Amino acid sequence: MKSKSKKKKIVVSIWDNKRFVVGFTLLMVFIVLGFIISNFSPYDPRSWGTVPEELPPSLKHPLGTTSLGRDVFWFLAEGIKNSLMIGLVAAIVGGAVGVTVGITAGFSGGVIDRILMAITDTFIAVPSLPILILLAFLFKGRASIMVLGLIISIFSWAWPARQVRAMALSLRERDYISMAFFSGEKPYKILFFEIFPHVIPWTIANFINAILVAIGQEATLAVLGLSALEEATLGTGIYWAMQYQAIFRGLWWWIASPVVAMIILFVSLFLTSKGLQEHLASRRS
Amino acid sequence: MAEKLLEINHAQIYYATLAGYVKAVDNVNFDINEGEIVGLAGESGCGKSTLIKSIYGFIKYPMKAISGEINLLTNGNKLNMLFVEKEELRKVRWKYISYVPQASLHVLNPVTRIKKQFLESVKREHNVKEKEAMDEVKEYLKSLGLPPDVLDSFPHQLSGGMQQRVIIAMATFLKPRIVLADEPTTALDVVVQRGILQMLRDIQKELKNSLIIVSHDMGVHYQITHKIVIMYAGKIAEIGPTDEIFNNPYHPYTRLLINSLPRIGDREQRSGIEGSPPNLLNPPEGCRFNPRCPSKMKICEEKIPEMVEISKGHFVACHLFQKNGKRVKEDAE
Amino acid sequence: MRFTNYLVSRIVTYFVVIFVSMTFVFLIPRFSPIDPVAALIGRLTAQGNYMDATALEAMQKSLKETFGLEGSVLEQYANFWKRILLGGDFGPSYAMFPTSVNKLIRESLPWTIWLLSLTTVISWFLGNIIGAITGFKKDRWYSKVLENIAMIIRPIPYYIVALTLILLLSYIFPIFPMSAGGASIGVKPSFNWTFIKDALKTAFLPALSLVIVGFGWWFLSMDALSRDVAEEEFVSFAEIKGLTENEIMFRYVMKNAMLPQITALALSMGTIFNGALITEIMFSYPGIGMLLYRAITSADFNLMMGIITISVFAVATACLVVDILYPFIDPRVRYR
Amino acid sequence: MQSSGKLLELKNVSKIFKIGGLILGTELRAVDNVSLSIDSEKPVIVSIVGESGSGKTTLARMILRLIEPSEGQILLNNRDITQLKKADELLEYRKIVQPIFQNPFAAFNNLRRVSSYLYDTAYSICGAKSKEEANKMIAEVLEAVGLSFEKVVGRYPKQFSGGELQRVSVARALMPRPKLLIADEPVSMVDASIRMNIMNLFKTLKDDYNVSCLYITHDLSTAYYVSDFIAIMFRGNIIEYGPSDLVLTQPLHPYTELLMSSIPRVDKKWQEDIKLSGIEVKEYESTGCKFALRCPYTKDICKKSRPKVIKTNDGREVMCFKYEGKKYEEE
Amino acid sequence: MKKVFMLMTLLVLSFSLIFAIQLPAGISRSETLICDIDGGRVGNPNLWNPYAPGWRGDAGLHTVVMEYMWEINSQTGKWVPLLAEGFPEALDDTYTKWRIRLKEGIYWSDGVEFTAEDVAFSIMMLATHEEIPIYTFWHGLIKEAKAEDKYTVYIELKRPYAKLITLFASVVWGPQFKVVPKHIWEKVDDYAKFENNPPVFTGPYVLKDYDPSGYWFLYEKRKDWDRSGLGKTVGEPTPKYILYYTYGTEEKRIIAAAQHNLDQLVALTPEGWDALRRRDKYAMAWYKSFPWGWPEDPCAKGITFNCAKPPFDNKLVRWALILAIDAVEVNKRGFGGTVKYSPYHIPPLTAYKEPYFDPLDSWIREFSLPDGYKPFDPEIPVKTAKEYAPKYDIPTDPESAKDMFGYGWWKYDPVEAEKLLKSQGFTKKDGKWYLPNGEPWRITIVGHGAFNDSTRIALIVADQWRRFGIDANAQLVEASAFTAMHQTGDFEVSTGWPGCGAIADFWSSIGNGFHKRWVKPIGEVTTSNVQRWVNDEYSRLADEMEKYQPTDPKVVEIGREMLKILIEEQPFTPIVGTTKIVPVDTYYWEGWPTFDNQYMAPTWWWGNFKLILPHLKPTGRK
Repeated sequence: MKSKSKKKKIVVSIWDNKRFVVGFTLLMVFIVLGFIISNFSPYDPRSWGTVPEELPPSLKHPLGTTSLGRDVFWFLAEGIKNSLMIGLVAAIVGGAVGVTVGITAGFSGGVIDRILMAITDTFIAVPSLPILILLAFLFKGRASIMVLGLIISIFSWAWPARQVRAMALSLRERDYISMAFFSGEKPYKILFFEIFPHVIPWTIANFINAILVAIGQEATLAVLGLSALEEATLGTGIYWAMQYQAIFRGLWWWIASPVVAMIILFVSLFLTSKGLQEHLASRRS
Repeated sequence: MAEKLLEINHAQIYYATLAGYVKAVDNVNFDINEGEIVGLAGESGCGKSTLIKSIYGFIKYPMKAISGEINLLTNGNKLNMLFVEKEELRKVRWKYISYVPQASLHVLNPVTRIKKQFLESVKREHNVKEKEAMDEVKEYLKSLGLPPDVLDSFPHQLSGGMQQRVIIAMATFLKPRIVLADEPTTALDVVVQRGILQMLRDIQKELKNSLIIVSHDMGVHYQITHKIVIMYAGKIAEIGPTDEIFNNPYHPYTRLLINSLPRIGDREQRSGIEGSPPNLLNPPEGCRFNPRCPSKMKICEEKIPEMVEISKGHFVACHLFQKNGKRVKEDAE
Repeated sequence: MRFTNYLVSRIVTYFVVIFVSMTFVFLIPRFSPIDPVAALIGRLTAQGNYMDATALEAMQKSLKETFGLEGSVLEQYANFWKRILLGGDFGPSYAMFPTSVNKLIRESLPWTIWLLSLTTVISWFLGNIIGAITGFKKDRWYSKVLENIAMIIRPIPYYIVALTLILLLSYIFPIFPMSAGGASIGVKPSFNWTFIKDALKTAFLPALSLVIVGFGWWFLSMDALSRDVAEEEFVSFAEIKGLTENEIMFRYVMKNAMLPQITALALSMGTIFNGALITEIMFSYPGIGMLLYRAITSADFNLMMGIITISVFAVATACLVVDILYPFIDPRVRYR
Repeated sequence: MQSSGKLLELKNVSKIFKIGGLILGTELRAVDNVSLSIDSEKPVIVSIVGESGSGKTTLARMILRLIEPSEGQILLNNRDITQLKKADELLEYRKIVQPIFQNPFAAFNNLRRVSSYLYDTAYSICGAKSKEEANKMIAEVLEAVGLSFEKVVGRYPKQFSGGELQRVSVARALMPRPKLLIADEPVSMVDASIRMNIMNLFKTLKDDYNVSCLYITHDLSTAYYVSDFIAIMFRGNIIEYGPSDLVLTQPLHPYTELLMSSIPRVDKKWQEDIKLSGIEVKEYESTGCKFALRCPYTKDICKKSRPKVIKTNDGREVMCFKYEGKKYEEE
Repeated sequence: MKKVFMLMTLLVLSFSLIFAIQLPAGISRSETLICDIDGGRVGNPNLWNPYAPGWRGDAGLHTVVMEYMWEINSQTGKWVPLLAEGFPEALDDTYTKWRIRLKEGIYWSDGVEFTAEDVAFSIMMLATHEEIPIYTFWHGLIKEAKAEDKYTVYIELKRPYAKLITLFASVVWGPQFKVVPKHIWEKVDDYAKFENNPPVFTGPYVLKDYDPSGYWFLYEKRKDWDRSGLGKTVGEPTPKYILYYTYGTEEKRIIAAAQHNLDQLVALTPEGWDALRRRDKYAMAWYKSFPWGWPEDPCAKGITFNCAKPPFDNKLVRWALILAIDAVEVNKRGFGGTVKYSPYHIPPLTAYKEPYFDPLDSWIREFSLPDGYKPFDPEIPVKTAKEYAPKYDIPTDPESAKDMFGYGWWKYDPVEAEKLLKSQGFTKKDGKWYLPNGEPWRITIVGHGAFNDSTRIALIVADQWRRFGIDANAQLVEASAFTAMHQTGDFEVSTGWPGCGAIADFWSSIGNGFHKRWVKPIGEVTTSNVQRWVNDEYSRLADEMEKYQPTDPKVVEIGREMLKILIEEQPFTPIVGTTKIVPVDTYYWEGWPTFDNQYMAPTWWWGNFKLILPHLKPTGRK
């Protein structure tokens, strides 16, 4: 029973975490599919009528084709890329703004804190969906993937900001922050090297969660016909299938593909985030 | 002759880590008799908390009982607390043996009033109506000098000392034969600490049971225990009556430890023990104290010293002492 | 003394947040390319309502006058606050002129509130109870199964869940005949058994869909919270005391893990006033979500402001209530 | 102009925290009108002893500028430390005052190498110009605390034992050759067997490096062992101050007496039982002597008004009515 | 486990017996006609005042409760006098004095007789009450309206207006003028706020009950239905009850129809119809088979250019873009091949065949661009027919193809398009087009997000232009934004439908509507001619056309010339006509108008729906 390993293993490997391994592997499959494989698409996934319509899955078209003459597989690959992009943009912008606002408010205190928190609370109090719809109007012209991500990010920073602020408030009291000050560290260095690393585990989990939420929000906008409908995303994939009554007309591969992809993508992100959190928690203790 | 309540034979309790087992308690033996106050002393990581948890059968992953026995002797029954069914354990807990955890503000359920927390373990045993049980509880608290209105409070409304006293009251209400107290006063103020120790001692006097106290503070042991078990790195270094340990310590570790304690009114230069306790993943061969021991001999690195009884009830595990209690060599003082 | 200070500053924040939110919401649509008169004209022409260009032009002018949209944005803004502060009046709806916004909200809100508060509470309870069990007994097989199910259900786009339910329970097995509205034909909203029975039946499918989705969310968070609480010292102490697993689970783990969930519940109760747009669309359920959506798509500024104001008030009030009452719920918390 | 003389001077310093429950919550005077000074002539070790909640840590944090005093002034070399705002003033401040925290594992960021703090201090505060210079400085202070350069550099906090890490902490604080160390419970997290090694270090620093030290602790035995002066704090007040020999062997204040009798000493067993009460919390709000509710010598006046600080002939200060108007003169 | 499963199955089976929609006691399903509500849920179901801006007539009010002076038979384009007797009589050459005769023996549903007083009152109400949205126009037009006798109305105008009947007669959906009962309305103070609940009109049905949430409306046949305009003119409407009910999404409407709980649907997508047809053997559309839908909707769908924005102000650029559109693909992808091509700027209706399409056919075939290129392709319908013939067994001869798919459309000729663009200074590099000023050419096509046809055309055309090398994308916006962007000229290209018309006289739609007088600078609001197209000759012809009554043959003559200008200029380009798939479920009711029985058009959502009601027959199914 005794472990024979003589070497001390100080760092517990993240690869020992089953959830993370499963989630991350799935996620990598999606990333490879979306960001690498999708570039080899033989057809422009946005174009209509590049392949014969309404074919069930076959070797030539692994996930069948749609009534619009698109190949479901290649559309899906592109859709995964775009959905991930929307999620990334929203998560990066939302996360960056949230962390910045939260840390600034938490460490400045006083008037700055009050003003920032009032703004933050405003974004929490205002219902997001109607404003998103209105903003979709405002960004007239090109509702590109980027713009969509940005629009969604407008409401993705407020909660993180609040949480980061709470964390900053408690971090402010930590001894090692004082220690860094008394070691003559510059304030910006304290921010980046002392405080930020401690917010990172949370930031990563929040980041993944934000990606998840943004992808879901895009899908909601899509079902209302407010997404970038001519782009390929998971949301528009579902939108078109619904528009063309894929369920009723027995074109199950058309509707099932984006839905299943979405579920797997979510599960992979969820597991990655959970695994990461568990791992970081075990490292801290 | 006082009745034996607990016997510990070759207890081995390890912690499972990814790097291997941490041998927190390694081959420990001693008995506890009725009416005794026993102190478990030692530095952090010496295994005293592990041992006392094991006595209570509170063994949770990554803690693991490897072998040996810790027998709870109740009315002629033996119950090996190291390997016991959950149900069996539940039956003896709080009734025959109680556990007072380290003083902390997180021991009591923060969202439930003390009253309920008191009753939930009591009612099961007494099988009486809540009102009657309450009266009894109030009476008991009074006898311990606690105001009965604490029962209506939430834990956070009480000071740490008061919470600890409530916990002790809970743990002793059913008159258990053995009370285990794991660092019961750490982090409490000295005045409160004294009060709590007195309380534990008074209860013990009243119930004539045995009390085992774990503490890293030698002063605590000096003040209330009858017998001290000095642990070092998962093993017992020395066991003996309290006064003898303080006046005439045998084991070099005990001696250095006691010498290092500052005394008020005595400004004499004192020094600590050099080095630090070993890593229990890979403890040193032989005597585990040998890397820090000023009287180290060759044998100390080779052979694990056995426990020898030097005088009645005074045992030591050190190669300096032979079976007959004679000193092998005089070490440089 | 301290509490009063806290209360005053908290209430000031409350009003500031509401004021800023309302200003924000007031301005956004006015900078969008939407216009209530155009929307109305658009609807008429889209319908094919035959109208001579001259007549159309004339109508555009008179509608603008009727709607009171001739002043500057600032004047409209001042008007908006005047109306609200003087009588809580949001004015007439543009798209459904002359019906007043207050009346439209009054008619939609009860349906929304009853459906959403019911489903929120049900899914909250289910999620919390089951989440506490699986979080505390995390190594049991059923915990793992449940967690995986919840993990998979949560990402399914809501409308797919809704559509599946409709197909399954209204079409393939027509247990719940498809209907629209909050009650069957001829059944009028009133406090009697017939209506309640009918309303329950009608609301069953939308409620079920919301509970399924809501359950996953509450379940996953409760599961995580319980796992954390299970590590706490007082849980170990409960075990030390010799309590049974179930006693520990309900009295210790659940009771403590529940606290953040109560806050979250209060906040969800605040967001109820946003309605549930997709639910209302999918199940043709009357409610505030659809009303708001229509207000936006038809640029019905007054209606939009009316509903969003209520929603902002509700969320801000929920936050306020949580902040003020939380110390009552959690005895440990004190005001900062 | 008494420009010389005082290294650190606390003038009627108070700190008011706003904490409290729903309705009953009030202001809490964690530190209440405290005056204290440390001479700059001769290095001394001053212990501030008190129970948890006595305000001793708050006091330390104020001196370290981690929180601002609500009332009163803290002067360092006759300059009010709350007025220090500019970067060079702060640098100067850090050259004079350095902290040592209670838990070394909390004081070092466990994601950073321990030595990075030493290098930071060397470059930023001690003005090291080159790596060699910094290395030299570091090696020197590490040696002073009994550690080797090789053993410390490049390692993470987790790779040290608590005692070692605390010694690194002391070494770091020593680098700028400060005049004053603020050590907040530096050994309470350290095992008894090595506690004395660190305590001895402070003595050495005082004698060899001329460093004064404000030693904040709840442990009377070590305070006695190490310090020249002792201040006993109770509920925000310094109720007794004086040379440690006198204060701990012949306590004046009834609270000090109680404290003395409660220590689990290893040379004298407790005699009669003491009584504990459940009224601790109310003591903060008392307008009279805060110890009055528990004091065996309580008189009516104790409950009504606050006693004044009385200076004794043997250089002690005590805050108790018992000594008012007696042979001691008022301040 | 097995037992549980059995029990569940039993439970499911027992429940599945509840199939039919639940109707209130005393109302049997077989006597009830269930109709779809065009606009879905009615937000303000209490409002029954047709002059309130927020009024919704599509839940039965204007189809079965209200009656218009003249309804239109949307299949033949002929007016049917309902409340009026004959047509308006012009009393002078300048069309300023008119007389209208009314039918006798018509009563309001509350029993009061309908007379000329009511009509005169209604007209004067519009002309004198500012709060009514159409007041300004009527005020500027009407000098006086009075009852000459009980059944004769005399109208005097402030200015000549030859098209008077179009104000009173339903042309497409319903007319501006809705006659109201004087004895009720004369007591009203504020006509904009009046709810008119319950509604009193002359129609054969009265409101029985409605959902306060606006999901359903139940109407009952008047006992004295024979005193309604419909009863007097056509006969007894068959259903005893009419239930207007909205199920919501297309999926739900399909399910409802398949379960025989919806007798008539306003519009389905081709795919939705495909789904319904496979599930419901009783479901039926205009054609028995492909292309199913009714192709006579009065608005052609296509793309609108903003002629005030370069480079769309250049007609050759517009032509180039048109030649880069593949109409066959638009039809196929967007509509499953079910729509008619529409090269003319009026919809491809049967009613326009004789006055316009046939006479212009040879002209359009020979029409050429300035460089001599002949863009028209008359072969497109045959090609389309041939494509679908194998699947649906439809005739492929030119005449049948023309009936089914229209006269043809413009060639899909990217080569010619490229030539045209290059002649205008555009350049193409690496397959991408650049504007004459060297910038990459990007076009945003604005589509109406709530209109399927508009959405699909926008996306398909954007796709085709991208293939052609233009960085085109489609932006779908909501109704209000769509209209507002058009009105202010804040768009480049959109998928609108300005080319509407149902009667030979298209003056009120594209005639007056494309007059240069409506053109305003970009940023200012205009309600007509949103394409901001200025053409003096066209405007002159429109003014000329205004001078004739709709029935005057001169109107058609001028109209042909106007169409020629439009074709040459292409300020907007219709691509396809609108085929409405408006199926019925014949489980309970039959006798619906179809291609084989064209007594009316299947325009359920128009006011003229009431004309169908007497033709319906119950099937007797329970």
